[in-house]
Amino acid sequence: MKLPMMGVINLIHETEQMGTLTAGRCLATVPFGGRYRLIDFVLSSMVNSGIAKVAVFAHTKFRSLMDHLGSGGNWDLHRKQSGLFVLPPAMEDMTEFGKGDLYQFYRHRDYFVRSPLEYVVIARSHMVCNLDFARVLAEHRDRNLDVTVVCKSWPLARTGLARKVKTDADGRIVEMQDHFGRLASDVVSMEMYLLRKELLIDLVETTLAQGKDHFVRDAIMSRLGELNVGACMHDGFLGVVNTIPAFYRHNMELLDPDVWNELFFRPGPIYTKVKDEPPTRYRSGSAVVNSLVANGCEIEGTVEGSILFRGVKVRKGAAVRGSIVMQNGVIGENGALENCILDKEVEIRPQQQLRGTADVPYLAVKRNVI
Amino acid sequence: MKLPMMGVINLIHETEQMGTLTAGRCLATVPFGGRYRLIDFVLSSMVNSGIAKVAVFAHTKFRSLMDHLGSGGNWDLHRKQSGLFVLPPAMEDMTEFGKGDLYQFYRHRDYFVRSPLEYVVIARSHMVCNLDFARVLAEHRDRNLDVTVVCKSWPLARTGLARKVKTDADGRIVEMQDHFGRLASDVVSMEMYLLRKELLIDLVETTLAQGKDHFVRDAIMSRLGELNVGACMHDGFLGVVNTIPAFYRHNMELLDPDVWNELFFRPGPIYTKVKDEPPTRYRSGSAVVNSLVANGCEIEGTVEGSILFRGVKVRKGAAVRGSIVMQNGVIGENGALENCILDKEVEIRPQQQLRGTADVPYLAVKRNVI
Amino acid sequence: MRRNECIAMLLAGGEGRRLGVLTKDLAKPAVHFGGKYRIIDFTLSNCVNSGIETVGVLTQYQPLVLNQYLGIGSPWGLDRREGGMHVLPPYVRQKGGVWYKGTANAIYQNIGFIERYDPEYVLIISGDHIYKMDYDMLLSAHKSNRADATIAVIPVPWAEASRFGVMSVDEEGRIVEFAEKPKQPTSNLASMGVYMFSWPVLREALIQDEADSQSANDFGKNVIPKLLREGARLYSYRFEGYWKDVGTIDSLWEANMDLLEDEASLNLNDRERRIYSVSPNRPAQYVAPGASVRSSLINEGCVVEGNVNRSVLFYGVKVGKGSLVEDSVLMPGAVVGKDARVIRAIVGEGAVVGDGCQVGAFDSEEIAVVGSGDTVPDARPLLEAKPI
Amino acid sequence: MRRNECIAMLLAGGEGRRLGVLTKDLAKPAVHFGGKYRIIDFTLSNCVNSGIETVGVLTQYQPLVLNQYLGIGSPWGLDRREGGMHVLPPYVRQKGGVWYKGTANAIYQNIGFIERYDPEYVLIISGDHIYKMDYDMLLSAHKSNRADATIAVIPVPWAEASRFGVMSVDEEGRIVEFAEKPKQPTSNLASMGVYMFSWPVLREALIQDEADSQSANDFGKNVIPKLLREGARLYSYRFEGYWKDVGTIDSLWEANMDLLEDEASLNLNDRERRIYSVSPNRPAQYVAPGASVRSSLINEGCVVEGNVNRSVLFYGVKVGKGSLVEDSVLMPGAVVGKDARVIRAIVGEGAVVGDGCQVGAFDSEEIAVVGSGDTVPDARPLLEAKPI
Repeated sequence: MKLPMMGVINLIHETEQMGTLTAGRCLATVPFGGRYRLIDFVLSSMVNSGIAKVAVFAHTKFRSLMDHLGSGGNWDLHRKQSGLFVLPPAMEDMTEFGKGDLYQFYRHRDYFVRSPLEYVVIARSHMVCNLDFARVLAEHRDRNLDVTVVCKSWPLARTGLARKVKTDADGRIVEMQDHFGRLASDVVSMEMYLLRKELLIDLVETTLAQGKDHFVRDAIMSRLGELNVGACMHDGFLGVVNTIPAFYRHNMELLDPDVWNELFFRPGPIYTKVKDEPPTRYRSGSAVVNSLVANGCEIEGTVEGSILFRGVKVRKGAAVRGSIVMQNGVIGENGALENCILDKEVEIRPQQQLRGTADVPYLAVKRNVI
Repeated sequence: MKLPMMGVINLIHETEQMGTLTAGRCLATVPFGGRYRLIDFVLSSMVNSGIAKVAVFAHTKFRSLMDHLGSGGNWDLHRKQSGLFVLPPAMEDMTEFGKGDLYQFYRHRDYFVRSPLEYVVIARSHMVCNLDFARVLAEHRDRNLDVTVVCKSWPLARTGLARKVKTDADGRIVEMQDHFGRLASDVVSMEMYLLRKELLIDLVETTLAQGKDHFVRDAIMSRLGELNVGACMHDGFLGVVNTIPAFYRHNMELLDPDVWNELFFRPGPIYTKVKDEPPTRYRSGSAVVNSLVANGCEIEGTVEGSILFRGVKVRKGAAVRGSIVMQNGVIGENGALENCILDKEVEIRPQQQLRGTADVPYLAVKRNVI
Repeated sequence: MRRNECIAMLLAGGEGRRLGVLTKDLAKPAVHFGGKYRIIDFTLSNCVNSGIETVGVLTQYQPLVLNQYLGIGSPWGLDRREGGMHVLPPYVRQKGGVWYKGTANAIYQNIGFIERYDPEYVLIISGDHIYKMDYDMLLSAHKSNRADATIAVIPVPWAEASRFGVMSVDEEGRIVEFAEKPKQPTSNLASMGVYMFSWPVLREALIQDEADSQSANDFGKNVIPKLLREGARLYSYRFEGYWKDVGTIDSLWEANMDLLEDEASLNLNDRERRIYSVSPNRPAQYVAPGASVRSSLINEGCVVEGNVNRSVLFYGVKVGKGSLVEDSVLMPGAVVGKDARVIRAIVGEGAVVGDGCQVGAFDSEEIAVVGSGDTVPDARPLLEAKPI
Repeated sequence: MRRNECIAMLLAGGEGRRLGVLTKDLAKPAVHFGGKYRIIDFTLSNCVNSGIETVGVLTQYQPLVLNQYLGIGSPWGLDRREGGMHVLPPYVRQKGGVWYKGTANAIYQNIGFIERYDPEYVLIISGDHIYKMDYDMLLSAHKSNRADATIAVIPVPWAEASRFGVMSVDEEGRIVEFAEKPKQPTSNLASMGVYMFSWPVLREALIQDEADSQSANDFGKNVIPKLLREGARLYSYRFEGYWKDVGTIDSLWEANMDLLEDEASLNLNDRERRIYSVSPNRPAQYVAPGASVRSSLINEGCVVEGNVNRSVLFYGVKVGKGSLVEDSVLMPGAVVGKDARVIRAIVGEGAVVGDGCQVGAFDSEEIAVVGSGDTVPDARPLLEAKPI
């Protein structure tokens, strides 16, 4: 069913400490889980929830984003009347780049104004989850909230950077702090904000007029007193993928069959760009255990506790352990990797041995020969 | 038939003096001829010639470009293996914006290297013509040229800015100067350069290595001695639309039925984004002569020697003469326009009278109420 | 996830025999209308504008042009990864295939198609009518009435009621009586041939109807009356707005003329609910010096050098110098030469009216028709002798 | 402009009766192959990779799954504004419709479709074979020979030659003799059922063939021999590479096993000439701790907890703990429970092999088959009593 809601995936000033993983791409297109890009999760969630119109507010390094999203056909968003819009930032004035996201919201306000849809959900690209926004909207209406923030109770040690949230007994958010704040709370914000379109436009214009330009900090956090802002709790899997340790850890969590079964299938499937790779070929010497392997790989060696993206080749005698090897990586004969992250198209020479730790994995830059 | 050639439409530093017509859009998406954008002409020519892969090297203000081109389906370029690529500039380093186009060619060299096609034609967006590139390629091969430049013999007073070209008896280009140069020649360059892909890559790398970064000036013009550069003459209509007088004049030339019949139909049709406007409605008081009218207009007044884009309303008693009214313009009751250019969605109040001259038309900025 | 709550089955098999030379090689839904459209554009656009994205189009008569026109559904945004538009011709099994026996049989034969989408509701519509309707409002009424079937109705003049399926309804809109083309109508509420069914009810009704060898397998004649007899919850949904069956030359001409009213009751310019169609990719229309155009609808690609009044010109029409086109419909690519007269006429696709000819007349009762592709040869010598 | 120099007509009506329970509701071209594909993917991809962008797909037997699979052609890049893929079922006219009488009749009935594109050449292919071929090279040979028709040929073992149409050719490749399934073959050059025709020649031949009431309307039996008798320029085009008709359980199993060779003669990993297919949108395959996988092809969405050796697993297959799958093909969504054995077998789509069961055996001559959707119930009690 169609929801009366449009989606915004806001890539403007996404908080990240991803090192060279975001050297040539934006955070939204960092590869994840063997065949996906980070943005696939929130985008598929929106589509599966019945959101038929999604805008991606692009900011920097978005060539990979355009290539990945194309016309949105892979997410069934290639539509006549609505669909997927990648909105690049206004380019004429370079000084605008430094400004906060509200400024770009204002530049893109036509996108909101022209649509008859009543609600907007604004999300980020780096929250890896599978979520039904129809449920969030139902809760938003039932609880009569001004703004609903999707949150997760997450007492674990956190490797990603997430805002912390404090709620009262009714689930109303009474305090919210950036990731570096001292607020002691087990609840983190998933950076998904659902509100009426009219309220959003009002917040954008009022806040900018007050000389402030940051959506969450200036329009939401500073108005927790006046607005009725509620937390809607997400029970399922969450990965906050904006640091290298978080990237490593949340990829490895996919090796838990429960996580695999939930994240990729429930409530709906995760879509990504179709690549037309053949099935993966296990040759006679292959020894693969406890691993996720995408299509198009050719494996003659050993793979343990690892994630292989599309088209990876593991040659004879090579061993890949606790590692993430992105698209078209090649591990030469008798090479050995342990706790490594290889960006796309990295070639490991025969006999080469590389080793990092789970906390500080060895990270190889795209298209390197090592 | 497929040509073994890829197309590049180079929007980097296009020469233009278009005033507010390019305030919120790039030159490529300036509206033209009632329902087109400038880029439609060269893009349709490429497609009709059998070029199945076209890259648009975008530079600034290209949101309108992305909206217009979409996935290329309207030009039948929405393909599995090839098709249309809009390549935004590398955004990470702002200083790169000022650099010449060769720098961006270099950044996009993967696009060339990965393709098996043998030839490249590099064009600009603002040459309004209908051209068969298959014929240009045939001539390029027959004459054994290194570089073929499509040229036009054009002794008329020129309103657009075009490079001048001098050829010898064999049609080889012996001199080429920028539009402000003093070269006395009736021949202008249409800024379409056809050459082998290998030669292009060589020119890009060599010229950049020599510390120069401008494709035409540094890679072509300064090598007229060493390379065999030939002019291939275009016999059909040409509009060089990069100044306001040229914009006005070349639009008005479409009112000549011979031009209309040639430019829009021969050798192939010109494609543009489909808009689903209903047929134009002429009401009882309408008096329209010598005009081009796109769909979706509603006309109750007088229109003479003018061009109406889609969805224009001319109210009772209003008169539009010698004017260009872009999409969704409204001329209120008894309003009068003479020699005006109204950008998109301009509303002229009832009784309002505006008047420019053919040389210096009155130009109204987008979404104004006057 | 993303279930197809409601899918539409569009009956597009009409032959349109009464449209004569205009439907020579054309199914009725493919007949041109309104300067730009084909009749089927209206129902397809209604579906899309109502949020229905899975549409089965049932074809049979002369489907070639229609199939080519429908293509993969992209002009209507129905080229979807899931759902979208599917053309469903009669299916040939090993022992052979036959045309659909009736409207109900056509749906019956495609039960397998419908079940693939597992809908809760199925909308049955026909590609023969011109109207703009929000089927989502029909569905809402259907749900709030907890109806088994809901029939869209429109009041028609009493004199014409006997041409339709008419029904009597109670104060809540529930149908208490239904008569297909009654000689003595007791109501002027006519069925528009637009049915919203709860799928389990329809499925069962179709199976029973197919098993009944006496049935003509028609919704109006058999399925609806039987459901009513059995006490099913049948409701009417009253439609306010323009609705026209364009099954004859006269009604096709009239419906085109209706569009020319200064305040036409069928609004083609409403941008919220556009009518989509295949774009023929023509340049802006050109109105020459010396031409005049009044009270007309003119499409892209036309060249007008003569006089056009109260007429509808499809794309690529040419009207030569000195000619008069009045109260007429000129189908795509029709050419009117110089000094010709086309009055109260429909000129078919690609037809040519030669220099100096006259087609139709102001005082004629009948609408003159030039068949698609036909040529009315030049009449200049005659006219020079005896100008009209 | 942009003429379709060559269009393809793909015969996809095959019933594949000898594939038994695997083609219960499936036309042969829709049968799964190679861990990810359906048979028809190979010919469709060949067309696209050869630059042929207009393909008519002629269906008749059990077309529902095939139609749904083909959709609007987007997985193969054949969802084009002009041309692209068109599904052409037998057409029902008012007097009824019948299945295509033979391969030539199928094309004859679609002359109207072909003429819409006005091609110079028409390629006739079938959706029943596994091979990768550049039809553009076939076309070049056809042109340089100024041939009327060119037939792709492949040498087959002499013992099998009598199963094919075989031909004798002169030193320039011109066909001098052609025999359809001869008892005493005089050549081992077999026709691959891939014909390149100059369209005017084919058109005329089809019309003559249709007029001949004695004809079986088949290319191999009638059209080609007649052209040869009449002295038409018929050439052979010798194909080097993998080509297989997968018409039986044994050949389907063999063709899958052929892919598992370390240097397989059919290269699926060649990125220049990919084989396209519909993406089922599944996550990366998961190989559990304790599993082992060797010499196998495994698709996305699989979960392997047991041992897999020399096997092909389609998307969504599950192999439980302690199970062994060897020399087998597991179709999409097949599930093998715990401690089961699947040896020299084909397990159909969605079939379930229960815990502890054994299907097939190493020493069996025959390939064991579990039909699509069938269940082999748990056998644990039996196995506990008598473990294998």
